[in-house]
Amino acid sequence: MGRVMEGEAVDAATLRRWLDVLAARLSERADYLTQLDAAIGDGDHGINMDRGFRAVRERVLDPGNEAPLDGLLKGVGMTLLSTVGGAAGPLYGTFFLRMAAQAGAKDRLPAPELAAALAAGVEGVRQRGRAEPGDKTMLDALLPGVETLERMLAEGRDLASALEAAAAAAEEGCRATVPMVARKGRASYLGQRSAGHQDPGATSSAYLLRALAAAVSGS
Amino acid sequence: MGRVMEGEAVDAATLRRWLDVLAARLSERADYLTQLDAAIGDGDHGINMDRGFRAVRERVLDPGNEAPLDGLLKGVGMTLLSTVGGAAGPLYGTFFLRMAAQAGAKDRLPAPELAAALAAGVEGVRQRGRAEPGDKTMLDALLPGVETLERMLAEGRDLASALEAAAAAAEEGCRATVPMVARKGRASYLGQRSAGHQDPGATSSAYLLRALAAAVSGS
Amino acid sequence: MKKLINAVDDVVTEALQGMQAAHPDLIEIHLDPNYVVRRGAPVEGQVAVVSGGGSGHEPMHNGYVGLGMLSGACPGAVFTSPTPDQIYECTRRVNGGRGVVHVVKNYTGDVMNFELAAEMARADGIEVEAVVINDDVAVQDSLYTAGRRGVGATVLAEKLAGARAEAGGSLGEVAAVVRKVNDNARSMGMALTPCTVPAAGKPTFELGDDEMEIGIGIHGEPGRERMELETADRIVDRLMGPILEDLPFRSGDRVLAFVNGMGGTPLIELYIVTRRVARVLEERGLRLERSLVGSYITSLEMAGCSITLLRLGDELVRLWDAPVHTPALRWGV
Amino acid sequence: MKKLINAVDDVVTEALQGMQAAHPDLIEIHLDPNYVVRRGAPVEGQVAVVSGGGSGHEPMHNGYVGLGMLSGACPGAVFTSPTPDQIYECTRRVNGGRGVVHVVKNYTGDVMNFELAAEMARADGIEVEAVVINDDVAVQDSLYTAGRRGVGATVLAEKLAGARAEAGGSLGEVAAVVRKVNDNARSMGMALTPCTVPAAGKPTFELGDDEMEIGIGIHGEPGRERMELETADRIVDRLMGPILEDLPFRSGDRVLAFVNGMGGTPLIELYIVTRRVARVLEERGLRLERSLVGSYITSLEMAGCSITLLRLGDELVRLWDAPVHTPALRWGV
Ligand SMILES: Nc1ncnc2c1ncn2[C@@H]1O[C@H](COP(=O)(O)OP(=O)(O)O)[C@@H](O)[C@H]1O
Ligand SMILES: Nc1ncnc2c1ncn2[C@@H]1O[C@H](COP(=O)(O)OP(=O)(O)O)[C@@H](O)[C@H]1O
Ligand SMILES: [Mg+2]
Ligand SMILES: [Mg+2]
Ligand SMILES: [Mg+2]
Ligand SMILES: [Mg+2]
Repeated sequence: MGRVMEGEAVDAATLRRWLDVLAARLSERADYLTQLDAAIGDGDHGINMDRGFRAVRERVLDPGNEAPLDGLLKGVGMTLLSTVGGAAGPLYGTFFLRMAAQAGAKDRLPAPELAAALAAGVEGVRQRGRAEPGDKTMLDALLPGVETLERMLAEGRDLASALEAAAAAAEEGCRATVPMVARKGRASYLGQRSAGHQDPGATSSAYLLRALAAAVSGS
Repeated sequence: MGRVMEGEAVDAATLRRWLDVLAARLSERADYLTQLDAAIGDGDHGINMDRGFRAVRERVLDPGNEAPLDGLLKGVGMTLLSTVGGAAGPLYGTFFLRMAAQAGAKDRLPAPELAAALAAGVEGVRQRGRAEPGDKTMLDALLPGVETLERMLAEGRDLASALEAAAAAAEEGCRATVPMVARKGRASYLGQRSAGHQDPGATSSAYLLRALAAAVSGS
Repeated sequence: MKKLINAVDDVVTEALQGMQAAHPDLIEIHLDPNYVVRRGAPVEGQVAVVSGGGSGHEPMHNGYVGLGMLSGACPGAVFTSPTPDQIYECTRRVNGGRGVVHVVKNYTGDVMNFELAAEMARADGIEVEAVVINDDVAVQDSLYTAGRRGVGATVLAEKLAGARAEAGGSLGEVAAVVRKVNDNARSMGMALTPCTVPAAGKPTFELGDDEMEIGIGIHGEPGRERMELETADRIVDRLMGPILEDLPFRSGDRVLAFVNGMGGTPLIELYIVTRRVARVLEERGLRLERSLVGSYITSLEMAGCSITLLRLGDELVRLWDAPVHTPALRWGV
Repeated sequence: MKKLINAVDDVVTEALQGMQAAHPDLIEIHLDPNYVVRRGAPVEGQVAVVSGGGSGHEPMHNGYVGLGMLSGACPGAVFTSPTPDQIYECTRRVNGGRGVVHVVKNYTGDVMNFELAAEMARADGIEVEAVVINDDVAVQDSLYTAGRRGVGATVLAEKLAGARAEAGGSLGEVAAVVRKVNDNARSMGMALTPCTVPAAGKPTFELGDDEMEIGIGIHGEPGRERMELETADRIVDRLMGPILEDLPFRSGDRVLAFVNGMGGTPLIELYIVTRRVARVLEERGLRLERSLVGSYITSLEMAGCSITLLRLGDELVRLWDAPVHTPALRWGV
């Protein structure tokens, strides 16, 4: 694994690739996410995410859209807010809106600022949903993911390998939701019966970081 | 097969045995009749007949009921009218009421008069339902059954063997309804699709004559 | 069989008891024989309207008892027409001295049982006029058969005749409204799933996962044709075709569209059906003057729908808009 | 999956179009974003009441838009809460200058989406007061969880708050009615069969032929417990127990009993349920003051029922009896 490269940064094109990879992944895994949600929720998470990211593709990833980096992220946030609905809509919508606000008007986002933008997004999810780690939600994938990213970058790792580790941490966090008893969201209605199932939102969150890693390493 | 016996007749006890055998048979075959009705009707003929004859057992065949022969038949008619419902209720109700009227106030019904009473019942069914032979209804069992009975008695046969032949004719008439296209009752709504199924009412009518044969030959 | 019931033999009685508990201000029930009358019946000096039929079609008929609709209703066993004694007693009970109209759906059993009851009531000096409803275009009409079934038009006839009675109409006038509705209404239905009569315990017919029945009645009986499942729009077109041709409805006619659920159909689907019905009417130049969308004449838990179109003149519009206050239909009061 | 639909993506839009065709006198629909408002909205000088939620619960909420009930409703995708832009636009559209009450069912998604919409509306200078409904006693209540779901009480709150708004109540007064209903109502539901979200294509859970789910919500989510099917009376007792204990209701209390079908339950079964509900109330010395029986807050074609009890005082009785004119609830007008 390499060391941090001076001036390493992502641009709008990389973010677009990220969103594209993520949209494809969500569409591919829509049935699976919906199945996970059917077990402990209402069986729509895959449908919701796929609907939202199909809209992102149409409205934001349109080649004619020349929005700058933060405009891109804001567009994603607004699109998710107005098309996903349910719990995931406001949460992922807030995630991207906060990312955009933190990123600011720049052409390129240096690695630490990308991490800070992701962290701001996660903080937005936490505030909006008032969940804590261990509540069996998307936070259980996002938090360890972004913390790992920040730590690796602080340790001087290059962005691609730091994101690779972050995605792995998110996936581990996602798997760790299996034994948890949900305290937030629809799954909490099941009480103890929610244990033994993987959280759908944590799963889509792990896809989110995995897609970012793929987009950056492929660049 | 014997020749007609001088003074051969049925009494109230024989009729009670008839009704009892018939009630048992209908209860035993309720599911089957209902299945037949489900194929070309609304799937209740067995339920209806069983409900009616359970009521006959309770209200008319009660050992405390010392009604004379025609009172007995009238009681059956009234009971069926008020408990069976559907098409079968008024038809079988009318059958027994007309039988009672034709039989009149007697202690014993000589064989020809029994046949006349049955024929009056069948005529009642025909008038009430305005059906013709070949319409795929109970008439297609009742008519050949009672005609056979009358013919056999006229030929000098004894009652038991005449009734045996009548029951067999009713059963044959019943089987003959299979290829018919219904023109009366619920099965007529199916048009050509009603062909290929045995008529439920013709089936219960065949049970009626078979039970009478059994009750008389067992006496 | 999965049902919210206690015992198959108690279904009808217990449902009546539940209705009584829910609507003490509207109806009075009588058990053994079973019938439901408008609270405070008879209404002296008013023609009474009585209907009845097998249970399992709720809210029809019990749910239509009350001001401006039925004076009394006689529920039979599930899908089995009521018996003459029920109808006779109910008729006596609601007779307000100006006679009783019997609204009878055209099924052999219903017709015969109502006939017997009318004979009994007439023997008591009660004037009874029976009108038979036969609006189901799925059934081939013919002089030599039992003829067409009575389906959706029954609900409309009960509402409209009840309004005429409430307005002081004579026996002949109220019966004439029923006949007018029957003459001007046509219906057809379809099923996505069968239903299960409690006492039978299994479905009245079987349908594959990809199949539907077109031209079903309301008793769980099989329909005219079994075919592959289609889109809602195609299904509506299949039902509307025979309905529109049969009367026939003509461009410029005003119609009431009644989109009915068979009992297990969610309302959201009925509105998808309604959308297409409205478009077809528009294409044909027919004016959608009034509508009724919901599960009003059902077959237990059957999924599916029926469509009824009624051609309306000013009189029927006025009667439709007149106040009605029953457990299942209410407006203007 | 057997449904009367055209394409899974068009279900909500086409149903709205069908509603518009059926009820042009009552509602106006807006597509993209989707919402339904009372015809002629806004009513100047009147507080507006807005609700919304996933589709698939029809007639809730769209069917409750009209005089004396909701000013506007925002339907999300099936079982998915609506988005902030829908709610925001609807809120702007119905605001008559005296503010808007949001009636929000307690689901994470609904709460967050309504919160965002309220923030947007407030930024435009519109007064918004949101009240969350959480009446489902099947869910363990706790400070550390999402809390109880909002179910049957929502329908009652919409009716009663709408009546208060129609009578000229202030924003605070109308919101207070919603809170009062929520404080005095408790519900619990059960399912005999699951339901299928059109876009998912298969049932949200599986139930054996002999099984039922007790304590289900309205989104096809599994319930508190799966158990062997029982009689209607035993099932009612299972639902009534937790409801009665939770408030708690006390002997002498007057109650409104709301017996609700989940969408695929025939009315005849709901009345059998009602019968037992009335008996239990009687045993407990509670007075059945008003009742509502029917499929009013549903889960697509799910078979099953829910029971809601609302403790009534004079104010709520008066508001309940006040005129209402919507596609799904109508009286007094
Ligand atoms: N309060 C919350 N904070 C963070 N995430 C949450 C919260 N509530 C729910 N979630 C996430 O949302 C996911 C469900 O999303 P989705 O199925 O689209 O919405 P809904 O539950 O409204 O149907 C859950 O799996 C969980 O990860
Ligand atoms: N008009 C008629 N004349 C004679 N028999 C008839 C007539 N209509 C129907 N039936 C008989 O009634 C039987 C059906 O009885 P049942 O199922 O009890 O009543 P329903 O058809 O009302 O459900 C048919 O199988 C047929 O034999
Ligand atoms: Mg979900
Ligand atoms: Mg039958
Ligand atoms: Mg029948
Ligand atoms: Mg959802």
